Amino acid sequence: GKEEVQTVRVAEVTRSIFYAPQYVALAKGFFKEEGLKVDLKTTWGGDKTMTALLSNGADVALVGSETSIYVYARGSSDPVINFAQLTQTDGTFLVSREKIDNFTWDQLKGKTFLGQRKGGMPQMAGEFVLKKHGIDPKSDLKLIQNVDFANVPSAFASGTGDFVQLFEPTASIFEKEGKGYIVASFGAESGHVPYTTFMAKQSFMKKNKEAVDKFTRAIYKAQKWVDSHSAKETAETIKPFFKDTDPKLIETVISRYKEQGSFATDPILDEKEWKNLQNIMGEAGELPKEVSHDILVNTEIAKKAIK
Amino acid sequence: MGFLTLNDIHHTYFTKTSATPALRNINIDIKEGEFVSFLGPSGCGKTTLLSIIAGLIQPARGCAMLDGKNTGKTDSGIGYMLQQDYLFPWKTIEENILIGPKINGTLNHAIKTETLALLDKMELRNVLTSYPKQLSGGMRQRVALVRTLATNPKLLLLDEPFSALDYQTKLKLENLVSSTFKTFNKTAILVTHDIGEAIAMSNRVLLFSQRPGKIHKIFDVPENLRLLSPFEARHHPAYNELFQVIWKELESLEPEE
Amino acid sequence: MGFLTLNDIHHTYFTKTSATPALRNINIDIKEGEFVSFLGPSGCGKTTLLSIIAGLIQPARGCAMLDGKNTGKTDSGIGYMLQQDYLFPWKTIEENILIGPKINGTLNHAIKTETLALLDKMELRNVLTSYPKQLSGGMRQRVALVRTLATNPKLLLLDEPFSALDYQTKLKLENLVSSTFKTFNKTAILVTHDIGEAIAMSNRVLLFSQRPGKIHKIFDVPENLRLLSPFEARHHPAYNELFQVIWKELESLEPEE
Amino acid sequence: MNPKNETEQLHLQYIKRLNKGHKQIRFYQLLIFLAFFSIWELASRKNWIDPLLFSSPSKIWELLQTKLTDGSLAANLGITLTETVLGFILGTLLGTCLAALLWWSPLLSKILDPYLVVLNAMPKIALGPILIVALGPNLTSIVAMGAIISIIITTIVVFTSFREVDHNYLKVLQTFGATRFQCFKEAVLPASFPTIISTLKVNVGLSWVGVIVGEFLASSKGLGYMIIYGFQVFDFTLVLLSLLIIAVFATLMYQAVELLEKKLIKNG
Amino acid sequence: MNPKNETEQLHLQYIKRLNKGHKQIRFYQLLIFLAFFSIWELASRKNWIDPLLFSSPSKIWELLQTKLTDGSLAANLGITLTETVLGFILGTLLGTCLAALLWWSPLLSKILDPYLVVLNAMPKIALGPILIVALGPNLTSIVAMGAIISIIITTIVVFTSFREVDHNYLKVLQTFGATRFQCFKEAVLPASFPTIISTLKVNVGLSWVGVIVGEFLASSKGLGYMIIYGFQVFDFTLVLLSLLIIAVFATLMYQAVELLEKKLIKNG
Ligand SMILES: Nc1ncnc2c1ncn2[C@@H]1O[C@H](COP(=O)(O)OP(=O)(O)OP(=O)(O)O)[C@@H](O)[C@H]1O
Ligand SMILES: Nc1ncnc2c1ncn2[C@@H]1O[C@H](COP(=O)(O)OP(=O)(O)OP(=O)(O)O)[C@@H](O)[C@H]1O
Ligand SMILES: [Mg+2]
Ligand SMILES: [Mg+2]
Repeated sequence: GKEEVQTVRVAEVTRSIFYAPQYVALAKGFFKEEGLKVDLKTTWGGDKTMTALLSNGADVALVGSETSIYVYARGSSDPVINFAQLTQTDGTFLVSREKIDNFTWDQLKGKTFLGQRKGGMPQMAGEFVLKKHGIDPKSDLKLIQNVDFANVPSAFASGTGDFVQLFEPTASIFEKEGKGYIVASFGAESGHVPYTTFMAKQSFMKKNKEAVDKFTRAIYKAQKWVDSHSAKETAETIKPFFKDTDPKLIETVISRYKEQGSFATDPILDEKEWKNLQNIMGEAGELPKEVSHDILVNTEIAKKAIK
Repeated sequence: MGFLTLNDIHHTYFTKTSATPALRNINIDIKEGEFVSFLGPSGCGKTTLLSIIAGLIQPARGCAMLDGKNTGKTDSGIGYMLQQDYLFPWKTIEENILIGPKINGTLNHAIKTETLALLDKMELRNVLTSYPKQLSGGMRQRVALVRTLATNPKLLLLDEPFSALDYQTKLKLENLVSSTFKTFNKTAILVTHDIGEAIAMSNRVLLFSQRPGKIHKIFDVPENLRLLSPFEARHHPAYNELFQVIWKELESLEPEE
Repeated sequence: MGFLTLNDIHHTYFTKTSATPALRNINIDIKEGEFVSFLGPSGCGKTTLLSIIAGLIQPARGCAMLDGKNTGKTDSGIGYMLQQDYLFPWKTIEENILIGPKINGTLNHAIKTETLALLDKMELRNVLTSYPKQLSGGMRQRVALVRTLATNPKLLLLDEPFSALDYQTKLKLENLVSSTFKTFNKTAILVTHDIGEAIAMSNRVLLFSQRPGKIHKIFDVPENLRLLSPFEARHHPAYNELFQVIWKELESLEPEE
Repeated sequence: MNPKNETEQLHLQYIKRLNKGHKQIRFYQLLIFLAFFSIWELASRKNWIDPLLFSSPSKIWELLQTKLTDGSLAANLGITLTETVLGFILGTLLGTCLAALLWWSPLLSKILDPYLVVLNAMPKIALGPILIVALGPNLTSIVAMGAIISIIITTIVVFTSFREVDHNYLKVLQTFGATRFQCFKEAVLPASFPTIISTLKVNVGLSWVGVIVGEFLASSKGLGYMIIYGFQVFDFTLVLLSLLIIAVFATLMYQAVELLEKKLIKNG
Repeated sequence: MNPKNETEQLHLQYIKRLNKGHKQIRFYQLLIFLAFFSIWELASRKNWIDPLLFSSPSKIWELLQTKLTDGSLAANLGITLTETVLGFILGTLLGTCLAALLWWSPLLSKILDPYLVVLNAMPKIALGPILIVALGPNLTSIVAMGAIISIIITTIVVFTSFREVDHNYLKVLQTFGATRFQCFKEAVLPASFPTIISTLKVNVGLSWVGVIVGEFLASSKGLGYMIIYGFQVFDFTLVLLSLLIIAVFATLMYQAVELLEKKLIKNG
């Protein structure tokens, strides 16, 4: 009958409420409407996700844009192109062990700060924000950066650190359980960056132009949907993807992200955001080389999609 | 009453599903200095009886008395020699032969000198610092004998000590053991499957019946054989005669396979 | 020229650092139907010589001819029986005794019937479907004998086949093997450490000297002993005489440990 | 008293004592079991341990029931079990074949010897990420991980057992004129059968490790996934439930292989 | 010709043949080695394999040299080696002590039996994250991981060996009136020494696995960290370098333990 349904294999870096629009697109059937069958797989961690993409284990990766720069800098002949942005701020929060009513960043000085693991976007954004507030991560506080992403919350819960940089929903869980208190948002402080983006290999995009277009359109639909619906409705929709999480909690987290504008409202990754990303990476000493926007980002598709 | 008295000994091995009667109604009197052999079909309970005499197993009924005392207590003055030498492979020969006195805490200079002298007597020189595996089977069994004698036991139990040796070595060792025991006037019990060995070495041969082991018959070895060394005894006409008698008797006990 | 001719056989084992001369200058002629025993100190090369005769080892020099043909080729018509039975524990008795014909591809109904009849003759009934470990040592050695005879070999090599058995079983098996071989008029070579066994079973006893093995002396067993069964022979006066002679000769060969 | 009767009585007494001993042991085992879980529950309720990190038996029990009713546990368990069984069969088979090859060609075995040593010493776990690069983040890599972890050790153990088969068995066959292949078929392989079976026991454990680590690295289902996911969403009840289920099923599988070993080796 | 001379000549011929064989084997080994690396290099240069993912020997070699000069490799290697050695000694010691305890009290061993079975079957790797919760993200957890992975199997193997010590050795001692402790000291422990030493060989491999996985989870130094970090920043050259170094040092350690085994068991 109609056009053949194309399957797109997507590898996401982690299963997180942070990526709510993606799950909405799946749950609401936006991909299906476009004639796509999306096969979603979680490959824990940016490294594994990018590896999956490079080794043709996935067609599209949802992962931080910094990985595409790493790959390019190592001399890839088939660069990975960012084509649709999903989140536009950092997604972590500063959680304090003690309750602090009037938090200022100065209070971090001399304390132990349990950060994210070295080389990843959360760590770089974290250090960037610290520096922005005049704190030298090397000398002004004791920085712990040796814990794998998944183990950071438990390390903090078992007594390591005065402050911790946490993703949702753990930050909210900690607050709910009285284990810690959210005192600041790295997302609000870092400004807009291409934090999580859909990307694919150049060769794939050439060969599957239409599919990429359809994919981006579906994402855009979902972004608009999330933007125009309440946190509660969004939480309801994506619940099947978070079977073991309290629906109340999902709602809290979504509203927190919505408030600080973490969910991108369109898939366009503009040049300003790209500059900011490289700036942050440069500050952290992890930028292997400057890459211009037009090499690794394709805004055409996104622009076409939102029309 | 003799030097060693076994009084109405019964023993049964139990497992969850079975009860194996091993010994029934064993009464034996052995005089000091006597050399007695136990002969009997496989599994008739000979090793069990030695273990009971050594006090390693508590019999279900009856008791074993050595020199008027129950053998069940430690330091009972009994030496036990097994089928294989069971020298400790990680100990030197010296450590091996002194393990007995060391364990029961009687090790002193005198005992050490005595034991080493005994080793010399067994024609084992210059092996003190060797390890057991550097020795031949016959040498090892001689070392085991020295180890057993080191605590100067009143009674020696020998459970098929020569069965793992080749024929020539075995004949030589029989002579050596026999003369050593005669010299020290030791009382000994020898378990063996070899009728010839039993006749050649002992004063009396006790024939056990099939399981549960009972004493089936007792043969006294003629005086003239006893005075000979085992090797000579084997070539005496009286030996052949007794051999035939015991062989027939044993044949009648073992069921055809 | 005899049935089996060993012609000036030499053999040396090599390792990187050593050369162990095992056999020197072996010349033997064995007639058809003869039963010959090899006697000699441990390590003098008896097993090596059997392996050479069986064609399992190529000698450094010389050759072994059976019935005019070199023994080095497969299907040489030689049966080899080892010290232990080496029955395959994962095969039933039936599979075990038929492995020879199966391997050399001659297995057919006639051979099967014949082999099973032989098993019957060895007083082994109803064990066809048993596994080796369900049998006693003596039974297993008899099964091994049947297995060796199943390919109807012209020459049998027996490497200490009775040494792992207890004394009584050994005596019985000696009789059985001797009578079987006489019935089928087999030629056989028996390696043994037991002087008595050598005398009781064979027509000739070859005494080997210390390594490197040479033929030290040959003893002919008196006619009157040969006619007796091994068990009877052991109790004949001529037996004792020859025993003493060989014993002395052997003593003179073995170095004091 | 007649001796027959006496023996029977003594036997009865013996069995009574035996049963009493068994009961005592069972009692202590149960005691430890109950004590462990009650103390855990109590400590969690009284906040002696952090209930967020260490959850509690009752919470785990509840979660188990929900997971059982919605069928998701069965699905995850099924995946992991399949992967493990596949990995373990593959590892054993390939390892044994490799061993046969080495036995067949002494030259090859000598040439490959240093490589086998290196591959054996190498912690195969570290290869996990490379495997994903090579095979992609899918079931294949996970099964491959479960197999790779046991192949080399199987090869080495089985090859050693092939070589250590009593040469006298081969001698028996050679006197009948057996070829190398006949020797392998009639003696070497069956004689090594017990060793091969007992490597199964080791391999089943190794495959679990491989599969769990594989699932840590790339998966969307399975017990390893449940652990990683639980950590991700900080749901330690889920993590501990998965761990307990792994413990139970790893034990069951191990016991099954042990049973198999006993059955097969009985006639061996 | 005189027989002595002939033997010598034959021996010389034999040795010549042997040496030729050895040389042949060495040649093939070298050939495989060179072929592997050249094909890798070539495939990478010609883009038959993705040079980004599989790097190339020349790049790895360059990186090795930089890392050697700036000393960072030595530091990371030192950390990992220390952790591994600690974990492995700890695992072996604790396992042996536990085995001694079980031997000492047959009742205890019977009671704990099912628990040991479960702990043995359990893939200890899955406990890694829990360990970090319990001990914190530091060296202690990594060493603990390296130890835990080998304790139970050591306990089981050594305990089995304790129990399987030939009862006749104990019988010998008992006839001299030995106490249980004397039996243990004089017979059970020394007789099991070879088993204990050979568990060392297994444990050294297990400890590597434990430490690498531990470093994957929580570390800021070490070879496992280098692998994880390399992935993070897509430096596969670093990952492969770390893997090669692990292969080399795991092999060296294994060989060292094997050497120790040979030395110690010679007199055993
Ligand atoms: N620990 C045990 N538990 C149960 N049954 C046993 C035990 N020890 C021996 N038996 C059984 O008791 C019987 C007598 O055994 P014992 O070892 O005393 O015989 P034996 O006369 O020494 O035999 P052999 O001549 O073969 O050495 C045998 O049937 C044996 O199976
Ligand atoms: N494969 C081999 N490699 C090197 N040397 C060997 C080999 N087989 C046997 N030898 C040596 O050759 C000599 C003769 O060995 P062989 O087994 O033939 O002696 P034997 O007379 O059968 O001894 P035994 O009476 O102990 O069975 C011995 O010194 C032995 O150490
Ligand atoms: Mg016995
Ligand atoms: Mg021999």
